[in-house]
Amino acid sequence: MSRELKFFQAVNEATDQSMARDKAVYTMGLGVPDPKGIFGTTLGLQDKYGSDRVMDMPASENGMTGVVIGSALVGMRPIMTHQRIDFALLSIEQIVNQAAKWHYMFGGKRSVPLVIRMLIGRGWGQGPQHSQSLQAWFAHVPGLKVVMPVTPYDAKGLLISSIEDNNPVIFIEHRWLYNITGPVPEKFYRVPLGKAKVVRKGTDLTIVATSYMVLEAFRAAEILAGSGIHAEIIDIRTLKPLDDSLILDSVRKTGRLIVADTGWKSFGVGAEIIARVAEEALADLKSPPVRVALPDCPTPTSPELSRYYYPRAINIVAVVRQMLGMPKKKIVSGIKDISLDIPGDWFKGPF
Amino acid sequence: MSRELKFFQAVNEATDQSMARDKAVYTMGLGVPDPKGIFGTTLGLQDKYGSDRVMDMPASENGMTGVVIGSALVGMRPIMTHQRIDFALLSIEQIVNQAAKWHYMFGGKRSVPLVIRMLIGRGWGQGPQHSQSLQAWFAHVPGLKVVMPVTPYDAKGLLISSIEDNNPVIFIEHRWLYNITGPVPEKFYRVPLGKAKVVRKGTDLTIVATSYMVLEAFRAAEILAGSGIHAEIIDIRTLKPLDDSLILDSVRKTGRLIVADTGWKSFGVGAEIIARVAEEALADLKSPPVRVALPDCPTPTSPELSRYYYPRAINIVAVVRQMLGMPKKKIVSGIKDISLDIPGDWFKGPF
Amino acid sequence: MTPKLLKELFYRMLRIRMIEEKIADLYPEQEMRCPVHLCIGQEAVAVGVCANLSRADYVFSGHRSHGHYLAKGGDFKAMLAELYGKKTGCSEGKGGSMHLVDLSAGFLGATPVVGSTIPIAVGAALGTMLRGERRVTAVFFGEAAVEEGVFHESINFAVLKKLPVIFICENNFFSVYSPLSVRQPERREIFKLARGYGAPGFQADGNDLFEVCGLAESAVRRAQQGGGPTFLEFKTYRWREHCGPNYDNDLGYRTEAEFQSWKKRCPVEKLKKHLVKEGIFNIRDTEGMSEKIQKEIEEAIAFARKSPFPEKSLLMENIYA
Amino acid sequence: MTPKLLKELFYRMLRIRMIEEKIADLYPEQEMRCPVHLCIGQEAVAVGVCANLSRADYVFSGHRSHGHYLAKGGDFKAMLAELYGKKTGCSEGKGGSMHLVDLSAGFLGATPVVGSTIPIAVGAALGTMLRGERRVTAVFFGEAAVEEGVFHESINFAVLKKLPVIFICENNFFSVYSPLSVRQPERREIFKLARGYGAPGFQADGNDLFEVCGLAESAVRRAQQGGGPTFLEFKTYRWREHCGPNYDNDLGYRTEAEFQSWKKRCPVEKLKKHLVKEGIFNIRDTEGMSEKIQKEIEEAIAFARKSPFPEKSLLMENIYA
Ligand SMILES: Cc1ncc(C[n+]2csc(CCOP(=O)(O)OP(=O)(O)O)c2C)c(N)n1
Ligand SMILES: Cc1ncc(C[n+]2csc(CCOP(=O)(O)OP(=O)(O)O)c2C)c(N)n1
Ligand SMILES: [Mg+2]
Ligand SMILES: [Mg+2]
Repeated sequence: MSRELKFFQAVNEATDQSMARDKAVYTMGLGVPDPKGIFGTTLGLQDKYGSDRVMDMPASENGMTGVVIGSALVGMRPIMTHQRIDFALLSIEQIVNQAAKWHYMFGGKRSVPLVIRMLIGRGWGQGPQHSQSLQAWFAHVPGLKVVMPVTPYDAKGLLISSIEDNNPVIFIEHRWLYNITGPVPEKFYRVPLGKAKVVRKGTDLTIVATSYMVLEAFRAAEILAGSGIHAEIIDIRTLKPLDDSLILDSVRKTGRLIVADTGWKSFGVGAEIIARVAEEALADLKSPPVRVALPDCPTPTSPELSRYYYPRAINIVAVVRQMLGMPKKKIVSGIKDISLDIPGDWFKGPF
Repeated sequence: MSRELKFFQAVNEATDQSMARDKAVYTMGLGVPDPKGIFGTTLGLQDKYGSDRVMDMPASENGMTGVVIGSALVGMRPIMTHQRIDFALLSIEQIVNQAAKWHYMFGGKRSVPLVIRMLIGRGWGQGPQHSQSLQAWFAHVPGLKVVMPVTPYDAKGLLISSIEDNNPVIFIEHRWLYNITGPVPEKFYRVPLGKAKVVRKGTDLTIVATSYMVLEAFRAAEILAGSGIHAEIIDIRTLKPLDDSLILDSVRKTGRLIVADTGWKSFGVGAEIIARVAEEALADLKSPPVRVALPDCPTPTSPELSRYYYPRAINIVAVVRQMLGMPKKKIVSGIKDISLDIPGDWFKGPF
Repeated sequence: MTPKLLKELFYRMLRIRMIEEKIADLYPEQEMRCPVHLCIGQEAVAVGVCANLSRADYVFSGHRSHGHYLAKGGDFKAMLAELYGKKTGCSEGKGGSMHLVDLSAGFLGATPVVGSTIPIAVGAALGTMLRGERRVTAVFFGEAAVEEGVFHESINFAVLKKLPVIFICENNFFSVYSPLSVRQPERREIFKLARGYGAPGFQADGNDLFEVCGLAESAVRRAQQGGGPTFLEFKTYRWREHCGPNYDNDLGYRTEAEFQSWKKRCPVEKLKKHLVKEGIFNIRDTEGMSEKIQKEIEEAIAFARKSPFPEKSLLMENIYA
Repeated sequence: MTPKLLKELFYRMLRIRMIEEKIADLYPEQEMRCPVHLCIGQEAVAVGVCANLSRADYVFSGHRSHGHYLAKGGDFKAMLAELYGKKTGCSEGKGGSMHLVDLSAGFLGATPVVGSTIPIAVGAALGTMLRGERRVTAVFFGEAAVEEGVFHESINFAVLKKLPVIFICENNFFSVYSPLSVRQPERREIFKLARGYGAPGFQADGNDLFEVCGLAESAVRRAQQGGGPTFLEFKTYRWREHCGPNYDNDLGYRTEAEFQSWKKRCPVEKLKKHLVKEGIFNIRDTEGMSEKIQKEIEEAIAFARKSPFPEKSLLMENIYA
């Protein structure tokens, strides 16, 4: 029987195995070698590979991003980690103007093999500046790749592929996935970038989801199954390049589309996916597509407001019922209300 | 008969009149008081209002953005100018984490009345780092407003409204619009934010366009009119808040939608507009909507490549003909090919 | 300083200490559902600097702002309610511990992105100057903030424009669990960085109220007299874990011995001893103070607990002004 | 320096001067359709620094990079073709004047966002150190780049890790048309900023090849011996307009007199006079040099002109590696 790991352990193992195989791989980020090791994802690495390959850094996100880019230009394969996407906003110029364009603007002379891990914070009052989910931004920029794993299996396989990729890859991890458990082979293996996955087969509608919202989609599908509705769920996994053929095939089959994303609704991931479906499969749509995403407001800190801010399974269910013209009814998600501002009892704050 | 001004003069006059009316208004930016005055948009202002209210600044985009934010918190109404959006990427953290959220995250205690003018460079080999058109990014962020004027009339009226607005407004000006001429009243007047405009009435299809693409849409409409096709053109003017009711009304009437934007196609403006139409007016769509936007690659510098990079009227026409099932045919735009990397003969480079 | 003032400053330090410790006690109840960065051990900097500011002066801070907010006169009830996520909080519950504000006290705001309020404070100083006001603006930040480029952009501009702003760096040697040795050059004194810009830069013991007051007073005077910005570095020490209510010396990123040596230099005890020695007050006075503060704290807790949560409609309010 | 070397260095300076002037002459033909930032008047810095670097060493630059590219040994034909937007350009026409590269010469790249190649150069130095290579990395930038926070983040890290990197600041007093007085504190010497970080910082006349060589040589040695980074500030002057082929003193942002005074201190003439005085060569030698360079330039122009433009298919190529 196969070994099980938690998501954070899978990230750690992918980094560990990649560093063991290739001396060019090194990792850097605020707190990477500290006792908490980025929620366990970098624990033990410095003991194993030394402080040259597992580095802490000054609180200089912009400069240090330029530094890892420069090192990548001369043959290194850096993995940079930011504890929140919000902090990485300081380094946008280096990511977008330099890393994303280097290969193209110099006619392919060099490329920037770089993985930038960014965490999405949620819950326990992370609030307006520790919770942003800006994957749509990075996916808008040519030259970047954008990856959002959900399962421990994919976390390991996709991170390994990202580290081996010769381009800048924005690898986005959701804090609420860190403790989920799943089968993860000991061996070194790859999950290809650019491939979405049908994680639950269904016939009545298609739910395309990103990151943590895949779990909410699953919960919704369970509830819907109770009323005989069979939702097909697609885990996007890679936002750029986007695997729209899989999405189109599914929608052509079900005729109905819901996009569940961890980011803001307007100008977000849902818009792109709906647009591609409208462009390519308009005739197959039996009903208007719907986005389940964050309302267009900053993240409130109060737990009471976050319950209204973050959409969950019951919201997806409500959307589906309306889409299918079913009567409104009170839906219970079966998950303790505490999960409104924490993912589960294992999460006690403060971060 | 009414007075005509060029676009850059209209921007200048709006700033001038706003500063004359309100002592709290001041402007700052690299080169703002210099002999070129940001392509003429700030010329003469320092002589009139002094170096306290018309300031140059160090090449410190991030810090200076924090500075204008701080001044806005204590009662000033700053106008900050960046000669390219690309340079403003250094200040994303201040714009997105601080300015956009300040009012909300402190429970409405204060707000940040701030206008950040950003220019989109194009042509004459502006290349990968002097040409980005990232309006979709800013429109994704709650708390920001995003304005993109096209006519000199709107440039003045919308800038005045932006300066009077109590929120951070990203005011995006396209370099190729600077020399267009149009009627501009001498008086101080406002064009409200959040209102799109039907700038050409039509019945066969709707072209929703942003910034400079509105002009290309016009050229396309002219060509199409020759074949008896009547395109309705909507100038979005404000991307956030987005005036979708006007767009929906038009599409419900024409049943066909093309979105022409100055930015990259994927995860861009077109996606959002198509998504909203698919959500609200799916049944009215007679044919799949289409995006006319930049291909997903960095901006090439060579004039020869830029001719393939930037979509123009003839591309819009081709899309329309295909949408209407008309036979392919060679289309001549009537505009000298030189306009591929410069807007017209008045533009001699280097910037 | 007059005995009366000294008593008052001691009271303020004791009050911050007792409030922070109470928060630490209550935090495990899981009712304050937001990250908290306690300033226990660093009270003298907050009190010493703010003692030299008037209510009209402005203060900005970062993630570890409770002490600064309270020292500047921020409403304690509103702060605690904010930690509880209540509508009566200073930010209506939308900000939490990392986003405190009290306009009436001149505490314009604290936000937790390291270094990001520094240019905003400089901008506030520019604004007051442009408006012809005679206010001074002070900004508190940790020693990691000087690693952010924006700090340099800010001080360069402040010196260029001779702005009435004071940069206060609380050097507690750590950024979360990362020691200075992995972040800044050895033997490179932080206050000397400031001098490189032409800003007067000084360093002192942040656990000694008198040293803090001394430097703060001259910095405020310089700002008021048009002498421009001053940079002050205060060495101090964070007692509790970086974020949260517990002690974390067991993690091994710093030694128990180092912690104990700093604990011996407790700023509150140090001042107390001095005042008693000088006969400015006796232990009984301090007990009276404790009781008074205890009562205030109990009231604030009751207030925060019974306050309502923000209702759903507030979610989409105040996005735009 | 041997007479032979001095002749060679003079040749390199003259070559850069003649190439830049030729570009200025041809630019009005409107065939080089990209912004160009000429370095006429600043040739000694590029040549003096690169004279102390080996081909294996790395160089990065910014928007005004022609001189640095050529001095490091970058292919001139490929550079000119790049300005003409041709497929044979060093960046296949995708970059233009502001994006030069020649890997075989160790010129890893120039990009025009002010200050942004500084951390990248520091990162290259880190990379070479991690790989156990003995290369030195040098980065050229103007005095406005030190106003960007990223410069500070970069030098802080370079000193922290003792990286083999050299920061070369060409202080020509202007950022486009903006004088230092509106950007940096009065009497605040830029090279002293570097010292605040614990990096050796020096200043010299950038129009004097000998001074440049002297400082560059010791900086390179320090880097090679593990002594870490060095910051060099060279005062010099841009003769032509900020961007483009013309003179722009008529704009009034600087005086004709100031320009003339710097023109008198022309780095090429200065070196020439010296070499003639020292009898290292006579005017005839220099004429021979000019002819040789003239010929090379004509060939490069012919090459660039007759080279094909990149075909349509290249638009979507090399987006990803
Ligand atoms: C830009 C940014 N990077 C990283 C973080 C995560 N973070 C929160 S507090 C902190 C430590 C800051 O250390 P210091 O400035 O010395 O303040 P202290 O906590 O010691 O009081 C860090 C790195 C952040 N909030 N912002
Ligand atoms: C971040 C950024 N801001 C503004 C610009 C516009 N710009 C291009 S060159 C330049 C002047 C830079 O001056 P300096 O660094 O002294 O170099 P010089 O032109 O004098 O050689 C500016 C401001 C830019 N390219 N990047
Ligand atoms: Mg600290
Ligand atoms: Mg300069």
